[in-house]
Amino acid sequence: MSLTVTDLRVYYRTLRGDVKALDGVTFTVADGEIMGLAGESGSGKSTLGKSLIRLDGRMRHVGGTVELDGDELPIGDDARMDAFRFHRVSVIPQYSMSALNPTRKIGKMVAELMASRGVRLEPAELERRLDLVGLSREVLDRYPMELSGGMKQRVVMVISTLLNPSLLIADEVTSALDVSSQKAVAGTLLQLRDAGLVTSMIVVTHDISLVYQIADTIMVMYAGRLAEKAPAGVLVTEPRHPYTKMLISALPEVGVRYEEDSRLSGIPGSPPPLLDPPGGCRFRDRCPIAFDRCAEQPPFVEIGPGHSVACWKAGE
Amino acid sequence: MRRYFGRKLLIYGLTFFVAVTINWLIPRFMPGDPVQSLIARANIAQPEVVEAMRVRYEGLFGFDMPIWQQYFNFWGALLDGDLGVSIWLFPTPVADVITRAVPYTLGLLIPAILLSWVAGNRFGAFAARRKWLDNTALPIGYVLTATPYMWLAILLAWALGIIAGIFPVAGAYSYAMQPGWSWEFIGSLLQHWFLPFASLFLVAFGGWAIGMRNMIIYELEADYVNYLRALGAPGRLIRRYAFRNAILPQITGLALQLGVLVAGALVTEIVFSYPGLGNLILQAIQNQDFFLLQGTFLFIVMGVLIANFVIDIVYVLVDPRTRAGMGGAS
Amino acid sequence: MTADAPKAPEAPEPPEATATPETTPEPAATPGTPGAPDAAAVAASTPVREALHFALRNGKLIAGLIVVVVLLIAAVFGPMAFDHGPNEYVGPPAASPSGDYWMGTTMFGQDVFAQFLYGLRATFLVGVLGGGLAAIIGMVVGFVAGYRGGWVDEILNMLTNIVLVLPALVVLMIANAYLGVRSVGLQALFIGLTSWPWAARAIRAQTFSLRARDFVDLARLSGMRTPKIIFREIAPNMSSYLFMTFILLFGGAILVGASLDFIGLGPTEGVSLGLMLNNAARWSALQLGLWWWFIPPGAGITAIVGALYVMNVGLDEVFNPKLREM
Amino acid sequence: MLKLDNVSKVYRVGAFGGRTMTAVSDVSFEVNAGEVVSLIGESGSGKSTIGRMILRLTPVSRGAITLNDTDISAVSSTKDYYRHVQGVFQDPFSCFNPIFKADRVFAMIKEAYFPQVSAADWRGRVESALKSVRLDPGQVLGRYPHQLSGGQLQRMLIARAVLLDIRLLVADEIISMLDASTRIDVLNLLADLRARGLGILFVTHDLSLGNYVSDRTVVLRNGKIVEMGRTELVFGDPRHPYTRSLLASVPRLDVKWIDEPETEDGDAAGPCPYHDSPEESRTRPGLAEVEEDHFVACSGCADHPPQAEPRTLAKENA
Repeated sequence: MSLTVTDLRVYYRTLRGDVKALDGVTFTVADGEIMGLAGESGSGKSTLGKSLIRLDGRMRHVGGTVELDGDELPIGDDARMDAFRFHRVSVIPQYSMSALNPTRKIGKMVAELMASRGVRLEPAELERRLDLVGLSREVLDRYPMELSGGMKQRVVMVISTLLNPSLLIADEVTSALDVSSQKAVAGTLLQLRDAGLVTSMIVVTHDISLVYQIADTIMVMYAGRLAEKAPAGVLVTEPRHPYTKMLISALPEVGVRYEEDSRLSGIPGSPPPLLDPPGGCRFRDRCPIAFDRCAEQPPFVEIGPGHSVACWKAGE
Repeated sequence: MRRYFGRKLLIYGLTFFVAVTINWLIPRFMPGDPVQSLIARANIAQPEVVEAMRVRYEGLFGFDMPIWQQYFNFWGALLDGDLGVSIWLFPTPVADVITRAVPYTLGLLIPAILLSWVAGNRFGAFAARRKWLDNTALPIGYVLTATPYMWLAILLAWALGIIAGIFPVAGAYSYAMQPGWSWEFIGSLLQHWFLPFASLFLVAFGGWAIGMRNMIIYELEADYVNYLRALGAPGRLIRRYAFRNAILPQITGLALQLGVLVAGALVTEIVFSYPGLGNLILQAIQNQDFFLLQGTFLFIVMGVLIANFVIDIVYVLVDPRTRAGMGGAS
Repeated sequence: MTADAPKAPEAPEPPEATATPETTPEPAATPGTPGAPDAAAVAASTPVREALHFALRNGKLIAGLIVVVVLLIAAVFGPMAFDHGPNEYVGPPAASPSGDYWMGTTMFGQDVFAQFLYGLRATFLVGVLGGGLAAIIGMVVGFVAGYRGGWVDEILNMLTNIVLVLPALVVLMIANAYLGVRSVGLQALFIGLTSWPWAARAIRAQTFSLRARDFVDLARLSGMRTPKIIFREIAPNMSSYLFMTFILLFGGAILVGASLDFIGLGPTEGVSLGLMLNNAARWSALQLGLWWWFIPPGAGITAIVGALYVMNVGLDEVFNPKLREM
Repeated sequence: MLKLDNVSKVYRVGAFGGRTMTAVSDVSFEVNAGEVVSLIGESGSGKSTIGRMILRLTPVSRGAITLNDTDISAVSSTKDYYRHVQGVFQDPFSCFNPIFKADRVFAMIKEAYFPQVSAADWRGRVESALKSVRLDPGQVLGRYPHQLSGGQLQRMLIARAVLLDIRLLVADEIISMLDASTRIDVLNLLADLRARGLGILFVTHDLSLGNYVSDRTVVLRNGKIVEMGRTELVFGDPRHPYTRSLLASVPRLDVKWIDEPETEDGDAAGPCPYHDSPEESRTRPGLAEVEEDHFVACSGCADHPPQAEPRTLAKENA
């Protein structure tokens, strides 16, 4: 059992009070698993991704635990968390293009970073990993501004996985890319796992069809809570949560064409405010099958092998 | 690279051109007969001085000539190194008067600029580290940088010179001494040098410290810092990187501040009757010695331009991005 | 004087950064759903009210503002309390501070307190007029250069750089020295004409980045013309920045004015804080120990300028969410 | 209605315009009334530049763009031009001036084009325009941009455009920044507008979106058209290797990439199927009509400038 998250709550502090961006999530990620974490903006997916490695200044760990390979991650304690970062948990940030110090050559920066973490780095190993992502070793002698955006992103991928972390969080790494680059980046993520450089991975994304291509399981979040988690194939073909269903049916797949009488439609309404969310199921207001019981929060229960849903009607 | 420096040199050339033109233009804007009124205002008794002034002004202005000819004559005299004769120290050539004063000004300015820059940046970066330090150091920095140079000079002279009696408050060396290379004389030089230096240093120090503190705070918000933090890099490494990146705009800032620093040195010299360019300017103004004033002005502009160019070169040497960008790699 | 000009948000001028908007063909990539912080989903109050909320809680801003306002009131109304002019010989010479003369008298028996209050007036006037003029020139040059780009930008940039490297105070010395009669207004005019370049640069950079925002294109698609777009779309967006620029120019103008006065190139009539320092130094107040003659004017200048700078930091924190302390 | 005739865009790069860069070269296509044309390309393909040229936000370097047979650069008043041609852009948040209320975009239109309309009348028009894009006026009027969602803002921008008497709408990546749950609704709006007789140029990098809504498709690469024609033909039977590799890169929910055989490379410069010899392709380059309303640039002769990032990445990983 690689990662176990139990009832995690992380709030944002704002002027008007706490924004309950992550309000009690419980799940596990197995060794070797790539889990896609999908959701729309405001769903809490990025908050979840960030809170597993570094809470930013406004985020506050309110409750719940995170366990990685049997050790509890002190995610609310920035200083104690340092021991885990990079070695055990690592991240490919969304801002990969600007993640490298502009005034240091890549090779020197990597060497200084490793030295600062007390790790000796074999040059041969570094080069092997550059090869793996298709970079020549000359990039080590370059400044970031001399590399293209995609090269920088691959450099970041190599750096983040240098210490073979148990868990890698890839935060919206494909969202700013063209389709062909998306495919290549997704392929590289798979390679990192297959080559054993990372044990398991959480791929945070807003694009279910993309994450379906590489993920073993997909977890869908809505308004700070989990909606559904299932093996990728199951989630896409047999979604049980009404939100997941509507989301998937709103995707214009290749080959689907607009027709006057049978056009696709989105989900009406908008997510509830997280500053003071209503009780019960948070999807209730937009849900076509909501009923009285939805005023009570549905538990996130397993209804099939590896398939959990938070909906009272999921069993039907 | 050549293109970059070519551009800079063009700007400096144009600036010099503008400075000379200002020099030529301003007396002509004066109402009435400029030569007559300048001579009248100079209020000089000796007839030979009045005559010398008249000859020079008429030669320079040559009002009977076409205007472009007047302008070219002005440049011609300048390029010959002929800045005229000082009225105040008649008949010493202006160039000689300036040459005598320059070492004192440079002796004050260069150490004050370099030391305040280095110390201010270090201190600013240090202050940005801790909240309480930031909150105490910052107001001091603001008070220092808001202080008029001459006022701090007066305060120091009064407190350390007059009241405490530690330092002399006038001149560059004791009047009782003959300039020479004796230890005693050098000691006297240093003693007289210290207060003007200290007041220049302190005001500039405040400015650099605040600038650096602000830069560092912005740098610490940068993506590369976030990434390093996410990888658990120690604060030491992060601060080192942030400092290195923040120092670059501070180099540009140094170029921008040169004019202000020079002006500060001038008024500080006046407070301490320090025999540099500032004192020359004061004397020139009080004695209506316009040749000396113009000469000093041109000299200072030249100095600032050269210093700017030196800073440009340093910047290119220090910032890898400019080198990479100019090497034609793209 | 402008060591702390708001250069922080502005990158060091890259040598080849002459790319006009025309040379950036397309957005580098087509971002997907922005990873905006999840918290942004919360509806917040209006921008103005939010700024006000932080402004009222910002110690630096409030403290700076109080000092400036108190001194401003003293400058505007203080002189009315005297039935004599600042330069009249009203008391015993070289008297130390007392109940009659709060700041003592000069060597010639002038009331230092009266001079101080009148001087404050002149100092504020130079700051407002000089700083205001510099702000206007800086805005015009910065907006036009940043918005138009191309050769207009090239030429204005050249002009800015030339004025930037000319040491302003030294130019002012030359100009003022030739003038027989000098007034506060004329001094402010000259200061304004020489101290705008860094402001123009900073505004240009800001305009440049705002210009690339889609709402500018949308304004064009709504039939708006360039000047209108600058004043109704771009300028309001950087109003806080413009205000901060003005504050720094204001402080800078005061310092330059004081230096000119001190050299003896101040206004030929009346009194100013710099002129008081000039007189004190000229008549050996130092050697004679008349500290009440030279401490107040310098302290006055430092207080105004320092308070302005501190206010500026406070404003920066109010308007820049990243710098706010929660 | 709108016609591009050998349109090119050359940018001057460097301090004094020393170098040039061709962003769009010799592009010709048409957008007719009541038709959605999707312009598909990756970043750097010049697709947005074409949109900006049509909107007169950037001048045309060579060639001509005509609207109903009038050269658009000949319309002296841009204001008159924008009465008929409007645009909606990628980032709805950036389209709204953050310090003003969102409905200011309507006020700007009124001020410029309908100064004589009474306030009450105008409000009625705005509300009906909002309803036509399926927005509740009460929910969006009087709000600041940051209080609204991307989908709401984007719909307001479409409503703003239809307040004018527009014939053509340039929709530049209008849904790529929206959440998946509202994307399709905005896309459907384009179909509604088409039904009202508007011509729409839908610029996108997402093939499935283009396929969903458009009648005709233009695929762009490095500023050149590689394939165009009726959407069913281009997507159903893509001829150019680049189009095929683009299609294969689209993530789908019915197939996984790993289950698919590796697709051919978009750069493959095999024998040209439309020209008899390489010599001929050099002397007679351009688009060949492979069937009715389906044009393809032949892969053998389209000169590919060294491609930037995406291609090399794919190759190195292969």
